Formats: sequence, structure tokens, C-alpha cells
Amino acid sequence: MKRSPEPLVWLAFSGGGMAAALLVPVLLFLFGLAFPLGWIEPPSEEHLVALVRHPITKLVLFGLCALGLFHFAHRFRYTLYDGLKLKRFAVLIAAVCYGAAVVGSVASAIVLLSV
Amino acid sequence: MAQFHNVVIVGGGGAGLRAAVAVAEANPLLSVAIVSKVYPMRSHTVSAEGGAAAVIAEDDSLDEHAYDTVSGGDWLVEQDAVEAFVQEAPRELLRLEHQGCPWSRKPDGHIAVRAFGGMKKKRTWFAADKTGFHLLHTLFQSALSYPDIVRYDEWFVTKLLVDDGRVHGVVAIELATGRIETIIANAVIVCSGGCGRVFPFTTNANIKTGDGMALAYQAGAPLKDMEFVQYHPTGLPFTGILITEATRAEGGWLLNKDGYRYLQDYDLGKPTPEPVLRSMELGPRDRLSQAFMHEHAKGRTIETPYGPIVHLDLRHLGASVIDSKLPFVRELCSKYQNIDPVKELIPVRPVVHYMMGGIHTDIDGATPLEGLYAAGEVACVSINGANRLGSNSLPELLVFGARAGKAAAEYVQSLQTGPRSVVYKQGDDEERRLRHELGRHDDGTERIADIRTEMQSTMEEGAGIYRDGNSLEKAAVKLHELRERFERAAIDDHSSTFNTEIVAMLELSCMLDVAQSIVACALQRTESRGAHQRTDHPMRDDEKFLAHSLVHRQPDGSGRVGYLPVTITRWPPGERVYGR
Amino acid sequence: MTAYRQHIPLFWWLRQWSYLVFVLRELSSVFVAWFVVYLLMLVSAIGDGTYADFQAWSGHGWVLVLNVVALAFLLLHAVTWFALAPRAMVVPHVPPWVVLVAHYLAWIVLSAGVAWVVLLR
Amino acid sequence: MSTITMEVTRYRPGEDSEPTVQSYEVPLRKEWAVLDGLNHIKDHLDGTLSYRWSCRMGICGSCGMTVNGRPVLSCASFLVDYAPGPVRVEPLRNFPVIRDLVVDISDFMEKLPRVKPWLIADPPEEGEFLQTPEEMDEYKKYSMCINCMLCYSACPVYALEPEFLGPAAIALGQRYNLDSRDHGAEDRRDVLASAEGAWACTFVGECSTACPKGVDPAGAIQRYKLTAAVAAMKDFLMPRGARR
Ligand SMILES: Cc1cc2nc3c(=O)[nH]c(=O)nc-3n(C[C@H](O)[C@H](O)[C@H](O)COP(=O)(O)OP(=O)(O)OC[C@H]3O[C@@H](n4cnc5c(N)ncnc54)[C@H](O)[C@@H]3O)c2cc1C
Ligand code: SF4
Ligand code: F3S
Ligand code: FES
Repeated sequence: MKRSPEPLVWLAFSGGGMAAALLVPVLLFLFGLAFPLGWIEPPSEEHLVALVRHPITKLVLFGLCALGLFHFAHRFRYTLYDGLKLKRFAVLIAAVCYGAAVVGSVASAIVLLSV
Repeated sequence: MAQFHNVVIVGGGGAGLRAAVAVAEANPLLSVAIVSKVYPMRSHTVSAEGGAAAVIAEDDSLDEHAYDTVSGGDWLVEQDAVEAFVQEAPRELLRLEHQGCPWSRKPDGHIAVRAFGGMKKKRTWFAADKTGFHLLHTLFQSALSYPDIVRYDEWFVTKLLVDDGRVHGVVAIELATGRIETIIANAVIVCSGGCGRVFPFTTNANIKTGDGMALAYQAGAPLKDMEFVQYHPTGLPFTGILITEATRAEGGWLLNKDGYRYLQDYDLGKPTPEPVLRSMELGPRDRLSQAFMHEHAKGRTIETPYGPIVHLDLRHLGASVIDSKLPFVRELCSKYQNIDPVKELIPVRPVVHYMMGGIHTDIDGATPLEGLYAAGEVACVSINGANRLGSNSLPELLVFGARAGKAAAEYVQSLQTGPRSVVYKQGDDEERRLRHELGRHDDGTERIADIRTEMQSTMEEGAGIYRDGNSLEKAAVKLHELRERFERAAIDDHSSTFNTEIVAMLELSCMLDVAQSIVACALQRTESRGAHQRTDHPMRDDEKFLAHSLVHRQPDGSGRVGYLPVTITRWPPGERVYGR
Repeated sequence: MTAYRQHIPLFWWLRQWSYLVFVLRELSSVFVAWFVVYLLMLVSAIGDGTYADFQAWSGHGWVLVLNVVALAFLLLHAVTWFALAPRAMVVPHVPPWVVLVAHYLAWIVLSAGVAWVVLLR
Repeated sequence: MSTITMEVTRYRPGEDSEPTVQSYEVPLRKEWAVLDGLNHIKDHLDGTLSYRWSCRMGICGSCGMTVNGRPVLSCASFLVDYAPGPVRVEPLRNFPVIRDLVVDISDFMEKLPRVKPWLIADPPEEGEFLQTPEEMDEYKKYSMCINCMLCYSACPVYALEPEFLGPAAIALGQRYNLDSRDHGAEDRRDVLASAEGAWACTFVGECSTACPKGVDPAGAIQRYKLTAAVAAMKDFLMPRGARR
């Protein structure tokens, strides 16, 4: 029986989509706009250090990074297929996209473990 | 190169699909093919709205269904066929349920039934108000599970091949390519539907042009009871789109221009707020359409650019009943009439709806021509007699489609010999004729559409709800003239790819045959019965006319009308009583 | 039969507004990826003790512009994602609008929670 | 009487190497659908125009066309809504054009049986399957498909990936999967959950926008993805034999 590996990547894609929708806007707003622009007084460095060293934070952030990257990989893969009519390079595109997600996930694990 | 099948079915509507499955089930070794001028799921069965009658309710009985059918048909009914029909109908509808048809349900999960015109009990199964749609798609989709049923989709049958008093197949054109093919078969089942398009104002789809009736007629099989054309009392003006009888079964009222429920003046009972079976708005269609004509004569209808109308009032049913039981009616009214039946009156007028007559068959769908079978609206068994009851047609397609399929499968098994070479020659001749038609009439002087329009208005004027000797004579003369003008019709389109003009021409030729046979039969029947109302002979005449008209085509194209006595088993002719 | 095969232009999504919105929605994924990169830079800056440098860098005009665009795309992502949810997740006996509202509620609660944790001092 | 210009795509194989546009003036009447305009052309102006139609009440699914760029049923779209015009009438997109406004849908007809759109179940010995109105609501809208192909015409994935099973076929598979009487979900899974099945859909959602019968194929497909993903996880976690 030929079954496609698609369910796995799709679940990762969906998980990432949900995580990104729920968490990224607020994080991006705070760290990307509000703090740099001084709209909100940024928290102290000690607080942040304590926060990212907390195992739950590490776990959540790792989940967000890895799933987010798979979300990206999956969607971007289809955007290239359809948006630019590149389906003929399907194998290459899939390898590059998911490859990037795997590498990125490993990298985020290293970063998170090293803080 | 010819194609070969044991059984060829002309038409992929309800009757055709059911017949095909019946053949396949009777003998899986047989090769069965459906040839249809549209994809099966586009067939006109898809438009049926209201429901399909079959006895399942506790308080109902087969005898009552049979009696309603016989009296509804004004006794011009084969009673043995009706008995078989009422008995097999529940089985057929259940079979569809088992195949997935989404019949509307009671809260406890059992099949629900609704009232219908002319029926004494609630026995009409329904799938909201898209019964035909669900029925056809269920039949079509479950037929896909029989991979051995071959389909010729979008092939137009132009001729039945007959040799030595036996049918040997058909000739058909593949529309997409213009390819003309002789399809040899041991038996042919014609399931090509009705012929409403012979009239100008009809609920019928564009494809309902009576092709099968004409094919059989041309091949030498007689047509039966062609004078009985049903007008449905409630069609939308301009489009002719049907507003189903289920609206009245759910409690809708018919109002004249004074807001008066005028049916009470026509011996159809007394008005009550709740619908009463076999009474008022739930009377039979012939009587309701006739009542409209009388109201019109009295000046109590409303004039519109699309003819006189009365109103159908559903407002008191409320949005929830309309949305759950009649959603399609609401959709159609808002789309095509720009009104909301929850708040507004629906303008309606009688509209040509159904052909009681058709190819003469026996109780097994067999015609007098050996190897030729027919079922569905194209056929006349007859269970419908002089007036069909609403919701009897869908179960009829199934019951007699199945019977014809089974009978054809048996017939084919008993055959020894194949066709003689003359049959192939006939096929070649037909191909030559069609090629000639394609190229012909570059210099033609008549437009097909004009002839068609004139034929339609001729039929409306001469053979409408009320007719008389005079109007029919005139119609006959006019049709003869149109037939001659048809020979001079022009064809603009000489392409062999999807040539819809050639199709329109072939259909017009069929419709002219059908129109002529309707008029011929109506002229001879000097009585009034059911849907055939002669103002010059207003009474029913059982002495002379408790008999089916049979019209045979003569070599000169005219029809010879004879009569066949009606089979009476248990219900001697009586008075048709409604509302009392 | 020589059927004519209709041509699909490379930039077919410019043909119709709804297709364009679709492609933009899909492109939001690029900004999700960008955010992951940005987040990891932030985290490693916090770990290295170079958080101040990171803050200075994130105040650069182009970084800000990029983040504004990214935020816009993420909002598009979130809104379209929630709109889709009730169609994929059909919960028995729960009408679709409830599923939709539940997602928005979750969004608000989580956002508030994250802000609280981050800003807690 | 006022008129409106209809710009109709013509394509006659053998004569034209590619489609051309022909303009016709037709009466602009309040009641007229685009289809009535075409019928006027066919009957009175130009008998060579080819298109499909039958029921003219939005139920047979024959008359899909692209009108002013959108896939619609031409019998259920009205000329006045396009006034003052001109109205562009083209064949449905994403299908080969056989002639004028007639497209080749044999691809769908070949795909449809693959999803096994029939009830897979053993009927009860006697009487009907019981099914409550609520159970019927589970699949009802997916059973409303008239096979009009507007969704295929609207779907860019189908345009680019003709192998894609497509919105209507998947919705019809789901119609049976979600029917309380049916036990065939497992039989349909190989096709529906293949790479050309539900997974190929990227949820453009235009199929549901175009659908004239409220089928919501986009929703059906998303739902199926979730079901299929869960089933795949179960396969992964549980040995074969443990499953039904
Ligand atoms: C609007 C409407 C509502 C109705 N509602 C009800 C109802 O509620 N209850 C009820 O019982 N009845 C109802 N009826 C009547 C009933 O629907 C029809 O009588 C019935 O569906 C006819 O089915 P059929 O199979 O005989 O033919 P159709 O479904 O009309 O099929 C005819 C088939 O023959 C094919 N065909 C025709 N000519 C050719 C040719 N030359 N070559 C090849 N193929 C050909 C067509 O392609 C088609 O597949 C209604 C009818 C209408 C018009
Ligand atoms: S899903 Fe809708 S648009 Fe698609 S074929 Fe069915 S009815 Fe037409
Ligand atoms: S438009 Fe196409 S991509 Fe999916 S949601 Fe509909 S099938
Ligand atoms: S003609 Fe039947 S759907 Fe338009």
C-alpha cells in the first residue's frame, strides 16, 4: 500500500501554523517593535536571562522554532510549486525546504541549550 | 467499425440507470451499455423536486395507493401494472436508501413521508425538495460501482436498427468528435424521457424533446395515449420553472387576484387552514390546471407580461418549515423571481410538465417490436392513464426500469442469431444520411429556431389544456406545413465537433413526429378524460373510449390511430371524487 | 479531437484579488521563518550577555521596517488561520462560530499571558 | 429596448488555432440569464455557437462558464447584473476546450469512480438503515454537489497539477465517509489520502467561493486532512492488525 509521507509534514505544518498564529504576533510586537521603539519599557536583562534559562521556556521556544520552521518549509514549498510554477523541481525544492527546517531546528536546539 | 453489446440502453436518467443495473445484476456476463446525449447526472430526473410515492406508513395500504393511482388516471390505467407498481415501489425506494439516498427522516431515524396531490394517505418519500437530484446522483454514483456497464456519454442516438421485425441496435453520433457509430445490440431499452419541449411553456429541460418516442415510432413501434399531456398548475411565469406540489402538500394555498382560494368553486372541497388529503390544493393536477383556465375566463387571474397568473401563498408556513422542507423552492424563487416566499406571494401559472403517453409497452417494458423495450417517461405502460399523480413518476422509473432490464436480459439469453448484413448496411445508410444533413441546406431558407417556435405555439393553441375538433384540425394542418418547411431548414454549422445545431435539428425532427402524434390521437378521442379536455365533447365516454389510443406511423408519415381496451382487475370505472 | 489547452500565466495570482491574497497568505510563512531567526538571535544575545547590542541593532530602520512587515504578515496569517480552523475541526454539536470564537479567545489569553511573563518584574 | 454586448469566446478546432472573441448585441431584459442571451444568439444571430445547457434551473450542472472572469452557472447569472456590459463569456478555465464554450470534463469523470462514491455497507435485512436528521446533517451539504465543475475551474492547484483529484471528487468521497450508514472510509483512504488527493490542496478556498450549491469542498478537504493525519498517526503507533 503506497501511503504518502504527507500526513507527518502536514501535522508539523499545522502545529507550526497554530503556534505561529497564537504566539508570534505578541512576541514580534514586543521584541520587534515595542521595545526597540521604546513604546514599552523593556524588561531587565536579568529577568530575561532567568526567563530563557527556565526549562519550560526552552521547551516552548524550541517547539515554536521547530514547528514554525516546518510550517515555513511546507508552505513555502507549495508556494514555489504553485506561485512560480516550479513543480518540475519538486524533489529539489522539498529537499531544500525540509532540509532547512531540520537544520534550523537543530540550530535552535543548540542555541537554546547553550544559554 | 461497429460496436457490440448485448443490451443497449438509450438514456442515462433514472429509468436508464436503473435498467442498466438490472441487466448487470440479472446476468453479469452480459455486456450492457448506456448511450446518453448528456452525462447521466445531467438527465432531467435531476430536476424532480417533490418526492416519490411508495407505501411504508403503518396506516397505509397497497390497495389505497393503487386506487388513488387508478382514479387519478381517470380509469385509463392498466390495473395489473398498477398492482405490480404499488407492490414493487417500496422495495425500489428502500433499495435506493440502501445505496445511500438521503431520504428525509423522522426524528427517530425512520423514513419520513409527506402528502401529495391526489393521494389519500401520506406516502411520498422525499429528500427535502431535491428528490430527483438525490435519486439520480445516488443511482449514478452507485452505478459507477459496476465497472462493466459501458457508457457512451454525450452520444446522440439517431436511429433504431430494425430487420425482420426485430431490433438490432442503434446508430449514434459522438457529439465531441462527430464520429458516427453503429452500435449493434440484441436488445435496446429506450429510456429517453419525455417531450415537454414540444410546447412553448414547460418545466422540462432543453433535452426533453421526445427523441425516444420518435425513434420507436419511426422504427414501427406504436405510441400510446399521446393526447394526455399533463399541465402542472404551478410554474413560474417566464422561465416555466416548477414550484413543486410539495409546497401545497406542506400547506400552501392557491389564490386568485382577489386573494380568494378559488379551488373551492370547482368541486374540490372546502377550504381549511390545514391541508386535507385529496382536497382543494391537494387535488389532482389536471383538475387544478383546468380550474385556473376557468378563473382566467372569469377575469379573476392577474395579467403579467408572461401571461395570466394566480398566486401561491406559502407565507403562513413560516421560514422554518420552508427552509427545512422546501429550501430549493426558496432558492428558485429568489434567484429566478426575485421574491422571498416567506414574505411574498409566488406568481404561478399552469405549465406543461409530463407526458402520460409514450411508447406502448407491456408490464415488462416490452414493446410490440421484438427486442425493443422502453421505460420511464418515454414509455406508456400505463399506470398514469389520463393523468399522472405527482410523485408516481419517480417510483415508476425504478419499477419499470428494473422490469425492462430484467426482461431484456432474459430475452437476450434466449437469442440464437446475430444481425444479418442488412443491419450493417442500414447503419452505413444512416451514417451517409447524417453526413448529408451536416453538409446540407447551405441554401436553406428557414431557421430551425423559427420552425420550433411555431410548432410550440401551434401546440399551445391547438392542443393545450382545453382543445376542440377545430383547434386540433388547424394544428394538424399547421404541423404538416411545418414538416415541409423543416425540409428546407438551413444549417449554419458544418463542423463535426460538438455541433449543437445538428442536434437541435435532429431534435426538432423528433418533436415534429411527437407533436403530430399528439394531435392525431387528440383528434380521434371525442371525449374528455383527465388531462384531455375537449370543449366540444365535455363528458367522459367509457362506452367508446375506455381504451388506449395506439398510433402507428404510416409510410407517408401520418399516424393511424387505433384503440386497445384497458385492463381492469379490481376497480371498475367510477366517478372521480375529490374533496368530498 | 483537437481540444485547446488553456494557458496559465506564470503570475496567475495577479489575475484575481482573491488569488493574490492567497499567495500573500502563503508568503507569510517566510516571515514566520524570519521570526524564528530573529528569536534565536535574541536568545543567544541574552545568553552571551550582548542583549544591549541586540537592542541597538533591532532599533535600526531596516530591521524595524522588516518587523513591521513581518507583523502585518503574521496578523494575516493568524486571521486566515483562525478562519480556516472551524472548517477543518468539526466538533460534534458545536456550531462553527463557537470554534472560531474559541480560537480568538485562546489567542487573546495566550498573548496576554506571554506579555505578562515577559514584562513581569 | 436596451441591449447589452456579449463578448463570447469562439474556438472551432480545425479552423482556429486559438480562441477568438466574437461580439453580439442581445436584448437586455430583466429576467434574462446569461444563458438566455446565448440562446438568443444561437436562435437568432448565429447558429454556429456551441455551449451546453439543459435544466435552466441550476440543478443539472451543464452550463458552467467563465463570465467576467468568474466561474458561474450561466443559467443562474443574470445579464442585468453585468449591465451596462460588455459581458465576457469564456469557457470554464482549467479544462481543455472542445469547441466554443464546451470544455472536456472527462478527467473528472475518470477520477470520480476512484473515490468510490457509493455506500459501502451491508444493508439491514429488513427496512431502512436508521439515520437521524442530525446524522444526516453531518454529510448533507457534501451531497449537494451537481458536478458543475466550477470549483475545478476556480482552483489554481488543479490548474497547475492536473493529477490533483480536485475539490468535488474529494467532497463526494467525504460525503460517503461522513454518512453514518457507510463503512468504506478505509477503502477510500488510499485515493483520498494520496499525494494527489487531499494533500495536494493548499486551501486556496476559491472552490468554496465558486460553488453554487454551498458544498464547501475546501472545508471537506481540510476536514479530511485532519482525519487522514490522525489515521496515519494511528497506523504509525499501532500495528496493522490492531486496526479495523
Ligand atoms: C421539474 C420537474 C419536477 C418533477 N418532479 C417530480 C416529482 O417530484 N416526483 C415524480 O415522481 N416525478 C417528478 N417529475 C417527473 C419525473 O422527474 C420524470 O418523469 C422522470 O425523471 C423522467 O425520467 P426518465 O429516466 O424517464 O428520463 P430523463 O431523466 O429525462 O432521462 C432521459 C435520458 O435520455 C437521454 N436521451 C434522450 N434522448 C436521447 C437521444 N436521442 N440519444 C441519446 N440519449 C438520449 C438523455 O440524455 C437522458 O439521459 C418531475 C418532472 C419535472 C420536469
Ligand atoms: S462542489 Fe460545488 S462547484 Fe464543485 S462541482 Fe460540486 S456543485 Fe459544482
Ligand atoms: S481551491 Fe483548490 S487548493 Fe484546495 S481549497 Fe479549493 S481545492
Ligand atoms: S442549465 Fe442546468 S445548471 Fe444551468
